[in-house]
Amino acid sequence: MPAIIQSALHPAGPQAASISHLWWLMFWTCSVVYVVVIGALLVAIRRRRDEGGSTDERSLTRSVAAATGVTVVILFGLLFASVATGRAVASLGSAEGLVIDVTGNQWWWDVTYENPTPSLQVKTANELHIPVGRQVRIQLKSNDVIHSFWVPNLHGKMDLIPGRQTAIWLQADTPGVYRGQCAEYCGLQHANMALTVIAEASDDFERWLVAQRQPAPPPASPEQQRGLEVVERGPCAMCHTVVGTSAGGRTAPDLTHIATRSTIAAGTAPNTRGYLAGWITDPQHMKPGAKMPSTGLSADELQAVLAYLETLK
Amino acid sequence: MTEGIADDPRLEPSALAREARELANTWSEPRGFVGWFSCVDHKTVGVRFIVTAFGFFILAGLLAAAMRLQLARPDNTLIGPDLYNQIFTMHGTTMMFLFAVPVVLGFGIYFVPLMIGSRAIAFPRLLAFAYWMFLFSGIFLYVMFFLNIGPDRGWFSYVPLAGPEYGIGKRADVWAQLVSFTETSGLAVSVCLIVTIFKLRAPGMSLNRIPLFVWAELVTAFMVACSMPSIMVASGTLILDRLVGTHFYNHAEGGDALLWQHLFWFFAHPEVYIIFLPAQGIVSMIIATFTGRPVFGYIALVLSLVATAFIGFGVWVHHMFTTGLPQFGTSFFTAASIMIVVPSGVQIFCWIATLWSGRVRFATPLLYALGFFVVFIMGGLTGVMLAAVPLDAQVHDTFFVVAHFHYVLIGGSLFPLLGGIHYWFPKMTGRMLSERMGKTAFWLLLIGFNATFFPQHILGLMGMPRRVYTYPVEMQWGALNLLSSAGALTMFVALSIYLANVAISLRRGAVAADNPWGASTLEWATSSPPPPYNFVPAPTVGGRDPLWETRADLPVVVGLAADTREVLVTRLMDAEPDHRKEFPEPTVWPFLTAVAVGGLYIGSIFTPWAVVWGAVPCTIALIGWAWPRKGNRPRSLERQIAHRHRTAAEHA
Amino acid sequence: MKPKAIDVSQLPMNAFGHRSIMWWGGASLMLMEGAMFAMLIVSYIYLKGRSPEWPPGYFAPVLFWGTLNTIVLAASTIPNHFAKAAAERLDLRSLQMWMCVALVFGVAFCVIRVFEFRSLNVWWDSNAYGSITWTLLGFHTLHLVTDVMDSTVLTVLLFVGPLQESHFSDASENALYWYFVVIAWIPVYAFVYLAPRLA
Amino acid sequence: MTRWLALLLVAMLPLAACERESRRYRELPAASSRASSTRVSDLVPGQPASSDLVLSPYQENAYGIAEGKRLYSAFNCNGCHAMGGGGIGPALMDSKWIYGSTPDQIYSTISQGRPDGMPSFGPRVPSQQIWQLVAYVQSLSVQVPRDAESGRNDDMNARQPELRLDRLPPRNTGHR
Repeated sequence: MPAIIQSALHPAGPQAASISHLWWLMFWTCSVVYVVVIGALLVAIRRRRDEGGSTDERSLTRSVAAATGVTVVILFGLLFASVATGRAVASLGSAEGLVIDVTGNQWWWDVTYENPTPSLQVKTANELHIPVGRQVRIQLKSNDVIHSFWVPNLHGKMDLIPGRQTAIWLQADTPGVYRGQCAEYCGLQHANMALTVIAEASDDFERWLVAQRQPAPPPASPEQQRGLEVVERGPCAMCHTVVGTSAGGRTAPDLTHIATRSTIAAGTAPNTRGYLAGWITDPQHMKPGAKMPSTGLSADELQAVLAYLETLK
Repeated sequence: MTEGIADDPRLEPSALAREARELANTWSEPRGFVGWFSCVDHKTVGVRFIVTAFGFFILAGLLAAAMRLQLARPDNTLIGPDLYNQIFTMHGTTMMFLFAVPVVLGFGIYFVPLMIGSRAIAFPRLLAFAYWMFLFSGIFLYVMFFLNIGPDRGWFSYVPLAGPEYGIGKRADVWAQLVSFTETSGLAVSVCLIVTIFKLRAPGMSLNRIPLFVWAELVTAFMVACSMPSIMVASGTLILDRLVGTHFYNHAEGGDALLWQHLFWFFAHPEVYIIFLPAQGIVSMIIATFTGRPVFGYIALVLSLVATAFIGFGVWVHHMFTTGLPQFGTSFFTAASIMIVVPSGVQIFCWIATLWSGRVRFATPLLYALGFFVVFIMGGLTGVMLAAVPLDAQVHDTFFVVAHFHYVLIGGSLFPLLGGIHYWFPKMTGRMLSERMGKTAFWLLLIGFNATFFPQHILGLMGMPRRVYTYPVEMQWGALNLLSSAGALTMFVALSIYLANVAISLRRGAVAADNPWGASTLEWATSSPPPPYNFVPAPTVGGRDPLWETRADLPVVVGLAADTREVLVTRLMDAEPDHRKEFPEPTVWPFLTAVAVGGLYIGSIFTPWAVVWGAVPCTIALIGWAWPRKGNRPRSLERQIAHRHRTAAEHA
Repeated sequence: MKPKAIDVSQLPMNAFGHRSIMWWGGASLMLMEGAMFAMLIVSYIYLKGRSPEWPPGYFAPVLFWGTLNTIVLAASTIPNHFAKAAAERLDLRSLQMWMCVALVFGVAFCVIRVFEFRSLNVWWDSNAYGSITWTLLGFHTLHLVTDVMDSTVLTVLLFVGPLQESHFSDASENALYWYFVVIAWIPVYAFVYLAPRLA
Repeated sequence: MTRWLALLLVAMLPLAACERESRRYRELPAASSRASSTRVSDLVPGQPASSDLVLSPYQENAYGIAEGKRLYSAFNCNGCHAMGGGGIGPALMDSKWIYGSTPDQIYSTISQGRPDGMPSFGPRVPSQQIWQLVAYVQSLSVQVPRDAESGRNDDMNARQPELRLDRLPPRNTGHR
């Protein structure tokens, strides 16, 4: 795991960068103001009163008026800075940007890479791949309650509101893995609704995109075959889709390429065979309240399913 | 001012003593079980408000401790998500609706009539009703919590999460009805305060001589009156959506989730100022007293109170910067939210000027006032940051915001309130609080507070969102969270010491004089604790600081009947005596009315018909309330009519 | 030297209008109720703005009953005015009479209100338009009913109850509150009946 | 005597509340396995179901009923039964029930399927979810406490909203 995975203080793109400039401006200004005011307060209470302590009111009035004036000036400066930054951030974004639809669900992210020809669309979940140095337009919708899309290293947050369509422009300048997480309270598992953004060189990205367009590979070994049968005839298919098989459920993450993802259950656990086994047998232990039920698979059914899922690259 | 006659026989010490005895027995509260429920004295009710509110403060504090315990280390499994959600909702709801607002209003209820030299508060029965509603609301909420029906949708109950489809069970309804309860109470109190301050001031206390605390309470009462209707509408429509299937918040049928946020924040942002304007009033009182000089810039302070109130209604959208509203609109609200700092700044400068030019006495109340500066100013500055749309987009709904509003609310409201208790405890109980324990508690609280909440700024910037019941270890938030939890522990210890101080001093505290701090306002002119009739003879006022001016040439009021609860009503602007009003006796009806209304509210969680058959007992109770015990002497009525004819004749 | 004394024993025991605390109580109450009406109307405008057509998918309410009620309400201000005047003259007889007349109007209004609800052409749970319309009308009805009850109690009191001179100012405040209910009706009528037609 | 009963009732209210509000994520031991072992109810027309010993684990639990409602549309039950109003499949809101209306009968209807169209979901849906569906289906025909029922959905209200329908408690009939 890289040291910085989710922080507004380590911008990796133009949007986050200009916001962090504003942050540091505000931080230093406010620190100075704070020190000055508290300093004045300390002097006021500590100064020795032997000269009678009777300061004439007029000079007080003057200093209070002056202080107020300075305050107003500083505030106008900050106001200007904030509005300017706002415009700068809003002006980023370009016509030939990449468009990604992200739909919020309790408690996972449904990701679709738009394409005019439906067969070229790519569906995945809880993980975005974006090309470095290219503006990306994230279009946000929600299927249930209000969520908020937030990848602090790339940009501020934007809410996903049922019945509304919002959008946000991102760009990553340095390749890397940036973690994001739902920032609007959305119920039981608000805490475990994370997503990963993988920024990579654009040819890597294209390669990934092409790979994601492929249907699931056919099972190679009899065990994988058995796993596929369980997936299709068993409980999985009621909610999950595996393109190229008869599993076509729409209410849970698309599993066609699950083996390529780094986490399961929206960032709750790393995507390893062990965790996956635990998740399938008893999801409610790992993520209480998640919509995935305990499937009651028998031990060999479970092994077969795991074997099959590992082939979904 | 109407010229007084010198050496009136009614001012002979013996006569005054006699009058005092008679007044005492006229204004005394009934004893016994029923009497306890029928009390209408603003001092008793005020104390009840304050004590009850602090009771809920303790409960909410314990909930906060539970949360800090859960977050102390990553991947903690001490508290599950369901309970955790209930806990943070209960904490927020309790602190906002059951502690902060009632306690500041409670101080107003107790001290406003004393500070303006009145015998009573206007509409004492309404006040009693307000208290019972408040008490029932809290009991109701916590009973529900222990029955596992505690609200779990956040104190803001955003739809659709709190709506009929996703707000499962009755928890969200409990929240909505709790709001109805407390708002009813708050609105009733604000009526009492507004009318008292407008019409019951001592002769001579013209508008420009009202103590700053009273001004703060007046502005607050108006803010309550203008903002709480908004949340009444919000919670009402939420209940309707959940109970009878209306579509206010259903986007598929023309409703809109953002309508809720507008209605809620149009109340909830002014709420913040409702909570902290009275606290600023307390700071003004304390600073004036412990610098031995009138607060510098009275007019400026009053104007900035009013300005804060006005701007406070124009900033609510800064809670919705991440909902994708058009940019132009947001920058307007940015401007408003940044400019609201100016009045607060003016106040702070005026106070510093006061300290600069006065002779400072470092008693515990002043320490709390200074703590207010240290903490609140930082909260204000982070507030400026949050007003900036781009920055808000990063830190909104993170622990940065949690830190910010705890600096504002604890710094801006709790510190002054604790100071205010130290300041007024002698007046309320007749005993002094221990300075030593007071100072220990203060310093512990200051340290603990900063240890708890300062790290949360950093956590927010490091990407930790609010309202998460756990966080993975690899996020590296563990250390700061642990520090924060340790700070919470320190705060717990500090507040326990404070509480112990109160408990001990109640019995063994040094007996307090009438005016132990040498303060300037009228509440210190009467005995500690004040008698049920507050003053005899009723005072008049010649300036802003009555007790610091030579009172010898100030006339006093005589001629108010001592055998009935007569109160002098004065004119709005110049407070010239206008007429006498006979105030109602204590009665149990407000209590019964509160029971009936409470029944209606609770019933309507389960069935809309509760509104229909619940209305019957309410009506009965209100009739019982309105029905006069005794017709007052027809003679006086004739006198009255005769008087009118006489005046009419004079005019002709 | 002993302080001088201001003797207030000759001041009246009762006052009308903005001199009395009852008036200020009533005024604060109206401020709050007014704010609530305002909030509901703002919500109405907001929802109207969100919807492409208005009223969405339903016929606008039938004008007849609502308009009739408006007339009744306007007429009711006459007895209300005389009742207020009588109260401030401390003239018990005519106060009693005019209170009764005003009550008749109030009751008539409540009865017609039932037909109003039935002529709205939409249910509260049909869509957001229906919800806000029913709520707006319902909220005004709530004020109506409470004020009618209030007046009833006061009238009965004036006939049988132990009399206090404060009852006269109560009666005058009650009349004032009725004016508030009447004035509040104007925007409610405009939005419930006219807004769906203008759109 | 009656007083004691009243007290007992009052004492039970909280328990009812707790049961209504509890969020049960895990499966109940009563409903643990996927391959259902519930017996098929005998299909003698006109005769009331012989036994209703199995009680529905979620029928007083708001969370379970709400989950059932979610699954009802997630598994596309509306496809045939519409919003309980019927269509290809029989209505679930009216009072006529073909294969019995006791929880265990509803359970086996879902899990084993029925002739003429009702597929068997037993192998595909974990029994916990079947029981949640059972609870929701019961709520469609007012067999659950009112205060545990779920409210309207945040979507188009197709016809007369559930809240205003006077739904009759079901009786079993052998034929449509």
